[in-house]
Amino acid sequence: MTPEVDLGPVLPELLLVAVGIAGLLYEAFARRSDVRIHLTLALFAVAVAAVAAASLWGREGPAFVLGDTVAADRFSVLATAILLAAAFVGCLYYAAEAGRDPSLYRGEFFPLVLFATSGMVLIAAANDLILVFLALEILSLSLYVLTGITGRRQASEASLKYFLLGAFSSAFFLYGVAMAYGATASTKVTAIANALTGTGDELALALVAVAFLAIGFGFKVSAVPFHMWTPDVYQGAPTPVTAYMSAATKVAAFFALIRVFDVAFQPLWWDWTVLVVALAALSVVVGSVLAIAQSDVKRMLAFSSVAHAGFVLTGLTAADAAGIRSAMFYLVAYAIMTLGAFGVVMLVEAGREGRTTLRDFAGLGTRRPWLAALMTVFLLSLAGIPPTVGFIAKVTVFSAAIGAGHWPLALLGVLTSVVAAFFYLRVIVYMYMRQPEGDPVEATVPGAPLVTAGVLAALTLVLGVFPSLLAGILEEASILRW
Amino acid sequence: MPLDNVVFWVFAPISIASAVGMLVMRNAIHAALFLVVNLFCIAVMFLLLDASFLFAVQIVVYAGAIMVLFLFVIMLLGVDSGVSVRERLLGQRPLAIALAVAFIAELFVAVRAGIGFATHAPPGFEAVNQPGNTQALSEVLFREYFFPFEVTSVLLIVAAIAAMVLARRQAPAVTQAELEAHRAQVTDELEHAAAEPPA
Amino acid sequence: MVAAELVPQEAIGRASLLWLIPALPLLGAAIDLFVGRRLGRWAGWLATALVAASFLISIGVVTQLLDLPDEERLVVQHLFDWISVGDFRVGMDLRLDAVSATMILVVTGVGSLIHLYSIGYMRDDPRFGRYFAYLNLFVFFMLMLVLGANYLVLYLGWEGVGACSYLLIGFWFEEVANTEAAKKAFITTRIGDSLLLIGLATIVFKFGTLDYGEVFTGAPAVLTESAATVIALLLLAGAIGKSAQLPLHVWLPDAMAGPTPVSALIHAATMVTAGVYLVIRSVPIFELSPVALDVVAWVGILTVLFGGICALAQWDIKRVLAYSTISQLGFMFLAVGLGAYAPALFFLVAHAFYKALLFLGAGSVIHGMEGEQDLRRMGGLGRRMPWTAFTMGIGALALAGFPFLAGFFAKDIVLEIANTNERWGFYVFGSIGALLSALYVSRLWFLTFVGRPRSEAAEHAHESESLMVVPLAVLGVGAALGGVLSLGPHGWISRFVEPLVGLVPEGEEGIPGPAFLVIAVGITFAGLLVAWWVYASGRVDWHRLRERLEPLPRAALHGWYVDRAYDAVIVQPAKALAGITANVVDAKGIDGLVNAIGGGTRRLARSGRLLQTGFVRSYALVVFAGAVAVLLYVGSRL
Amino acid sequence: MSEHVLTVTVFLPLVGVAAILLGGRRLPDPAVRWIALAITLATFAVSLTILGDFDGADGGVQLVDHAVWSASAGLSYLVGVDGISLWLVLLTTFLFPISVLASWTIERDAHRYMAAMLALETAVLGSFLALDLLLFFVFFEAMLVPMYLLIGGWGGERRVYAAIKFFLFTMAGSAFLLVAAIVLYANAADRLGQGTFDLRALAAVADTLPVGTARVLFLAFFIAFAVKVPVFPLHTWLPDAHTEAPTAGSVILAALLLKVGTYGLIRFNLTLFPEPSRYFATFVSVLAVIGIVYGAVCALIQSDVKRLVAYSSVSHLGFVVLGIFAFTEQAVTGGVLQMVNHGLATGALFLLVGMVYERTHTRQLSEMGGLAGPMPWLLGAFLFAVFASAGLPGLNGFVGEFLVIAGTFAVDHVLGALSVIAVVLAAIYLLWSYQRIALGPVREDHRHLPDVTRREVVVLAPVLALLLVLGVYPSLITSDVDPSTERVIARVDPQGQTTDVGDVGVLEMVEAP
Amino acid sequence: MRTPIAYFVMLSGILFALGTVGVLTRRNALLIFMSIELQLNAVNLALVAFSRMHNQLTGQVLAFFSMVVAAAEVVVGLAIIVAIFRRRRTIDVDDARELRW
Repeated sequence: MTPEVDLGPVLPELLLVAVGIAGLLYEAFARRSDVRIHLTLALFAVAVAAVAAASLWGREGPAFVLGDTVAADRFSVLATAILLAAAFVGCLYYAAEAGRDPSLYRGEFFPLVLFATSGMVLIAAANDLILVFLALEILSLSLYVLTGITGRRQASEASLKYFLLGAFSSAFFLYGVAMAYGATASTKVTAIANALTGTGDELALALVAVAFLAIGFGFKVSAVPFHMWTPDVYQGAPTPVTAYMSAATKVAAFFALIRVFDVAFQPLWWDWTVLVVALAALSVVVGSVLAIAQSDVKRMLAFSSVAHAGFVLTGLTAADAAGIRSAMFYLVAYAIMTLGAFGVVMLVEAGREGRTTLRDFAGLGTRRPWLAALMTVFLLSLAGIPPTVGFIAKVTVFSAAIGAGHWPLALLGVLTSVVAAFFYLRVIVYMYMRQPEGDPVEATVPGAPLVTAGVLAALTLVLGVFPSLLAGILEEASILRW
Repeated sequence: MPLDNVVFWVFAPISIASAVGMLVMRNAIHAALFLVVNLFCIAVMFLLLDASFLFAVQIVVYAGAIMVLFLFVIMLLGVDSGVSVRERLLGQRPLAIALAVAFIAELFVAVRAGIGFATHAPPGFEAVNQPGNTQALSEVLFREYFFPFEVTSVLLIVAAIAAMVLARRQAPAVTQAELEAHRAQVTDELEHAAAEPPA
Repeated sequence: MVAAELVPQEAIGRASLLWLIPALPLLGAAIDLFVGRRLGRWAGWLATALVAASFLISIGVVTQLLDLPDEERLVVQHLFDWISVGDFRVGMDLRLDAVSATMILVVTGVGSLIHLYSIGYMRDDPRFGRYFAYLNLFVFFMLMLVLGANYLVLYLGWEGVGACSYLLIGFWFEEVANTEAAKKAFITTRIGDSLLLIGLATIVFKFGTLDYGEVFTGAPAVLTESAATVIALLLLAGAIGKSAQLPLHVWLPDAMAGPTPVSALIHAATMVTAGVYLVIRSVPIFELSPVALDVVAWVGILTVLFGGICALAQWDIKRVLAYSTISQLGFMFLAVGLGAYAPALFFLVAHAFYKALLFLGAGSVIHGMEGEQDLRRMGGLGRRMPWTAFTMGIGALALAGFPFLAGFFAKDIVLEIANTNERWGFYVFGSIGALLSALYVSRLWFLTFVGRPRSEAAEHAHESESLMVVPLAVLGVGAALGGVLSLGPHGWISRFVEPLVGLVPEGEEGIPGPAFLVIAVGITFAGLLVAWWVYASGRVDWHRLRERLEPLPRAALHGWYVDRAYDAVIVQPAKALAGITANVVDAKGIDGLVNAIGGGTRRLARSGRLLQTGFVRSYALVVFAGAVAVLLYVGSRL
Repeated sequence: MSEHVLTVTVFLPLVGVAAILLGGRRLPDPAVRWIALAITLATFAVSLTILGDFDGADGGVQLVDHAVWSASAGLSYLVGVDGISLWLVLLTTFLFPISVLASWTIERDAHRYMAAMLALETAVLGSFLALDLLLFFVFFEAMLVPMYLLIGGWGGERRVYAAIKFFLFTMAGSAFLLVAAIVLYANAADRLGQGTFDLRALAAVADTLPVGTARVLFLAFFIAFAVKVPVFPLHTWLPDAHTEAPTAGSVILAALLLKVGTYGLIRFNLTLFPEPSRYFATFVSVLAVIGIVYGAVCALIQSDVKRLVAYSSVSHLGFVVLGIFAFTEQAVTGGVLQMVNHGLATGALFLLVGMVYERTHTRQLSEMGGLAGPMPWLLGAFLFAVFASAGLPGLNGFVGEFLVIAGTFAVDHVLGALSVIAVVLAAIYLLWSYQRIALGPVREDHRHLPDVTRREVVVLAPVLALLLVLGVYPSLITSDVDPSTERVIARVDPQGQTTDVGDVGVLEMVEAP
Repeated sequence: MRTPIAYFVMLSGILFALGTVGVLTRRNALLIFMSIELQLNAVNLALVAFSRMHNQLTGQVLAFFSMVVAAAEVVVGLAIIVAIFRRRRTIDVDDARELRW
């Protein structure tokens, strides 16, 4: 029997990889690689992949393809869309940054981002734990390299730390895959679910599998206590990479986590929700509190991303469609605001010799009113203040959690967002209520990232006011078949 | 005592001992060699478990290629003397060992509950391995797991790019001292910053 | 014995102009406030004219009232609903009856005279217009107080006059002492007012209304004796504050810091009598509580004695009069407490005349002495200021109870009512009070007008302008002849008022009538003679005499140190308490807790960030520890 | 127009925000000011048409504007007005032009300042009009940001501390509100099959909750609003925020933002949770009375005049809360009236303090004195506002205060009587502070300070006039408020013994025995 | 085969734990990396054991993939370590702590 090969559902991944290889060849053989060509290629790849993904939305056909290793559902299409958007923004940012400071330029950035994105897209669609693992490795390895791509001192340190800890945690993840296999004789998500629904014979191994997988995912989404790498890596990596990484990794890992936990281990939800509650509680508290003490904005945003992981987990404590929807909405929101915030940080950094401390934001309100305004929107959204998308996102995850009876967790989340508001507000304080110091090298702000950030800010507000724009899509995407 | 039992009880201690050896060796080369021993023991275990193909791959790829690469890098960097083995982190070692013991204990509990220490492998694996481990394996690999197999190629490309990117030489930018000074200043400022209660 | 509440009549005919009586002074106040400076001297004339117009309208309205039969002498004019929430309604209603009629005549009558006097007195003041604005505003509020047909309109006027009193006492606000006095007056009376406010709340609770008509009609049925006592005492508290009775009298002597016409109008003739008015007004409630009436009487008599003794020791001419006012108001309270409402009202009217006269006279003296107020630096002014001396003499005699002057009748009736077997204590103390009145007022007159000038200023004093003297003369006539309104317990004013407030209670006579009269007159003459002997005969060195009596005179001079006691027992501890509350409890305690939460979080963050050591192996350890913890949880689920 | 009049009112200021922000630096500062003034005046004009369309006799919600916001999440855009919110809305639209005009002298970043003001107006109006719990919360939280920017950007020396404290304090309070709201939503989903935040539907849902749950939810709502009001002991953000905010900020903060708290207590706590409201009434009332006295006591010894007014707000708002939780028509209506009154009186005080500050550049009472000499009109107006604030009858502060006292006294004599202490204390701290500002000898360098300018007259006159008008004719407001409070009380206390203190029936009692 | 499967699984667990200890206690980046390799191998052992237990070859396929991953990781890892060494002249991970707090 020859398996039916339907490559349609993985067309976006294939396109990304293909163009990635093309870019690689260009980099290898061109005498002087040109950022514009790389950028064009990459954006083209993203655009084409997006079209391919869009066409999959209305796809009719079997739910699982390619030997049941890939799920062809709207859930993965949505993930693809978000991830492509993140890649798009990341490439734009990097191109602008490289245009400003040629010493930062590495042509391989673009193929790597495409490969990473293909891994992320795949991880969200993977219906087999081993494929999840492989995709995870693709994106991880790409990101390790991207983190250190400039070769600067801090970047290489970040890269080393990220790599060592990443490899360490993927060992746990792999162990989890092994345990799942041991428990159910399969690594197919759907098969595991079916196996676990039947009897409780090998429950112990399944639980261990859940634990190990939670560790692996926890690391990727930077949930406490597996978050330790996050601040160092976010701070050390070049800002465009941080922007891309913070948004895309989290989205990809969470989508995979949702599929694994809410489908494969759905029968064990009673057990894993407790774990998720604990991780969520720890993440929101530790992320929010530790961010207070940070003086570097990138580092602060890193801790905030830890807290946001906690909020997504809060939504996932509801092991039902509502929980999935809320988490997806939160991820969309988070991607928008974190991409925007890091974009602004990058633009500020450009005028401050690469520094990103709070002081470098002093007086931004008068120096660059638009930049400050954009940053304010993102910060308020991150803090969950209406009428931004961050607020609606928080409400939806808390609704899901409360609907599942986890109101103490919701309360904790809301209270810690007060703590979080403190450090977001502090940036605003610096921007609007402090005088700028020193004479900054006022680099001209490149247009593309500014426009991008502007669009993101507009999205932040529009989705904050009209969250229903996403409702239908999320409704469709939250249906996970098995 | 059946042969496989004997083999197990001979190689299992060796593998553990070699792993421990790797942990305690001062010299990186010695440690690497212990790891080779360990990998070999695991290969033997594969054989015990009727995975002859993996046994071969383990020895060729792991003990052979990968470890050689390791040794090559160790020698290339010539760094062995540069790294101290003194523990500078307070409580790191005891904590690591304690946690590892706890980890093993937990696993023990789980395995006992999940599999049980009296459960033997079911008979009839020969049937599965027809017409031979390698062929049977390739059946599964290329029928059921052909897509992941293709995906691994992407993984390897990424690895190649990584080597390409990281092998280049880089130029320094802002010095660390500058950044440190700047950060110290800001940190200091934050101590007396915004939300300080009124004097 | 209280008469039943009358049936209110509609305000028709002249009575329909009732609203104009308060409205005209209000108009004057508004005009003078906004354009007073541009009007110059006309501001004063305008104000005076408007109050005078009010007086004329009052006469017109009151005469109409008099034309009605006794049981119909109650006119209520509804202007608009002030408050209307649910079934609770308070109308902006004016009520003209015998009591308020008497009051508006006094207020507008005496008021217009004092306005006239002020034109001269305030001639050179840079804030001339504003002065008259305030004065007119005061008249407005005072009229609202007495005309109000419910307790809330009364309260409106009540607080309004307080505010005006504040403005006028502190009129010369550049002096800190004046502003202190103003503030003290307002706050001290507000203490009484707050209790009055509780009283009003209690009335609302019991009656669901504040309307006099409904309350008075319902009182016997609704109120038990204890409830009536509670309400009455709360109302009394307000009255005590406003009328400067013990123990809230402390503000009145200080209130003399204001311009003298203000003292005459507000702190002698009208505002301070509002307390008496309130009690008389609330007779149907007080009648239900003998206890409350006793308290009123006791407060009155104690204040009579206290004020009299203090007045005797003062050096400041206005402070003598202030303590005198306190004492005289005590007489009115005594009268009310004894159930003699109509006589109390008469006392009020008579007192308005002679005390206003005395104050205006004192103002004339001060004016003539270029601002000097110390009796020790006066003397012999009688020759230089004959009109003032003469008119003040009439006022003094009236106050002393000289036969057939207004004060004689007033005091006489009160003592006569006290002159029963059960109440002989009041009679005795009241008589002592009368003696004190005679003593201090004649002391004042002698020290001012008789003897040799005791200072440079006294030698060069001059008579005031006619604008100021005319009102003195008119008031002098009033003080002299006011008695005709109340010849004996059943005089004209009693007959007018009694349908409303009831008859004077009859008791068994203590000292027989003729003897009583002799004693009363004897007391007055004794007082006059003693004062003459000490201060005017030249045979006694009154300085030495005073020294020999120390420390009593000094204590009396300082009002028996009540102020200092209040300061030590209430004000300072309260300040300290406020300081502790604000600076310790609030700043350190509650806000300290808030800041501690914030600071604690920050400290936690500051130490927590140290976990992020930068050592990748530490990070790995944390990850591993997390893994073990997760497995531990899993183990617990097996 | 008229069916969407509320929506237009709420969002009209946002048009101004857009205009100012898009105009950016091309707009000169004066243009920005005039735009802001024009927009706020237009909003005021539009809001007056609400008054025209409003049926005062109907106590229910009127002029409802409804649109589905997010059907799946059960969110709706739902605004409506009743007697309670009507006058708060008008107060808002009335005070904003005045605040804009009072900010005419803002030089630095006028764009941002005015944009923040206008955004704030939308948020405040939205809070008063929203009938959807989540929509309310959106506006409630959205208020924080512009206010934060106003305090932090244009405030006094410790503005950053004050701004952050204000923000975090309120946000911490509203955290409970959000969770409680979502719990209600979840219960609605259980009981109605579809989650909703519609207040009208939620009331029915809340009635079916177990008593314990309802009480906990009540407390959660209460904490949120208690911070905003602020109820003792959650008040400590207020003195700092009031003191450091720029003049218009203080005005809006005191006059409007605090009212959102008391409004929320009526609209949400009482309406959603009748039984818990009764259960906690004594507790809340005791807190209110403590606040009344405590605020007044603290105000006594303040040396900073804005701080003093701030503490006086704690005291005055205590009256409002006390009234609300007395559940008598007079007390609740008096409470609502007092909200408007306090808004006007304290607003006036802050405006005046601001004007004095612009001249003397100090807020320390010890550095002023005798200012009534050089500036008779300004300080005259000040005294007027002081009297209004002290509850002098004839001015607006009195009627509300009296209704609250009388209405409370009828159900609880002790609390009603204790609250009166504040009447005395208010006189003390207000007059004492006035004395130290205006009276006594004037400092040499203050001798030639100018009196009110024409612009300041325009700012002050309407407010001061209203202080008088509402003191003499409060029915202007109470006639609209009363039917609505009657409904609220009927819901909270259907079998109440005393819900209308005017309903004693003295005359029947006279005839009966 | 007479040896119970659980023995193999436990052996894998012990080796995994030892690998972890190596990651936690060695300062040499290369040795840490080697410890991670040990962990991956331990997992492979478990996979193959389970494969035998289930009478399936899937587990062996998984182990095969895991080896590929390990190989790719080695390439990237060693490249990173070499790059670090070039910049800092040391591969003591404890020296790489500029990013902290």
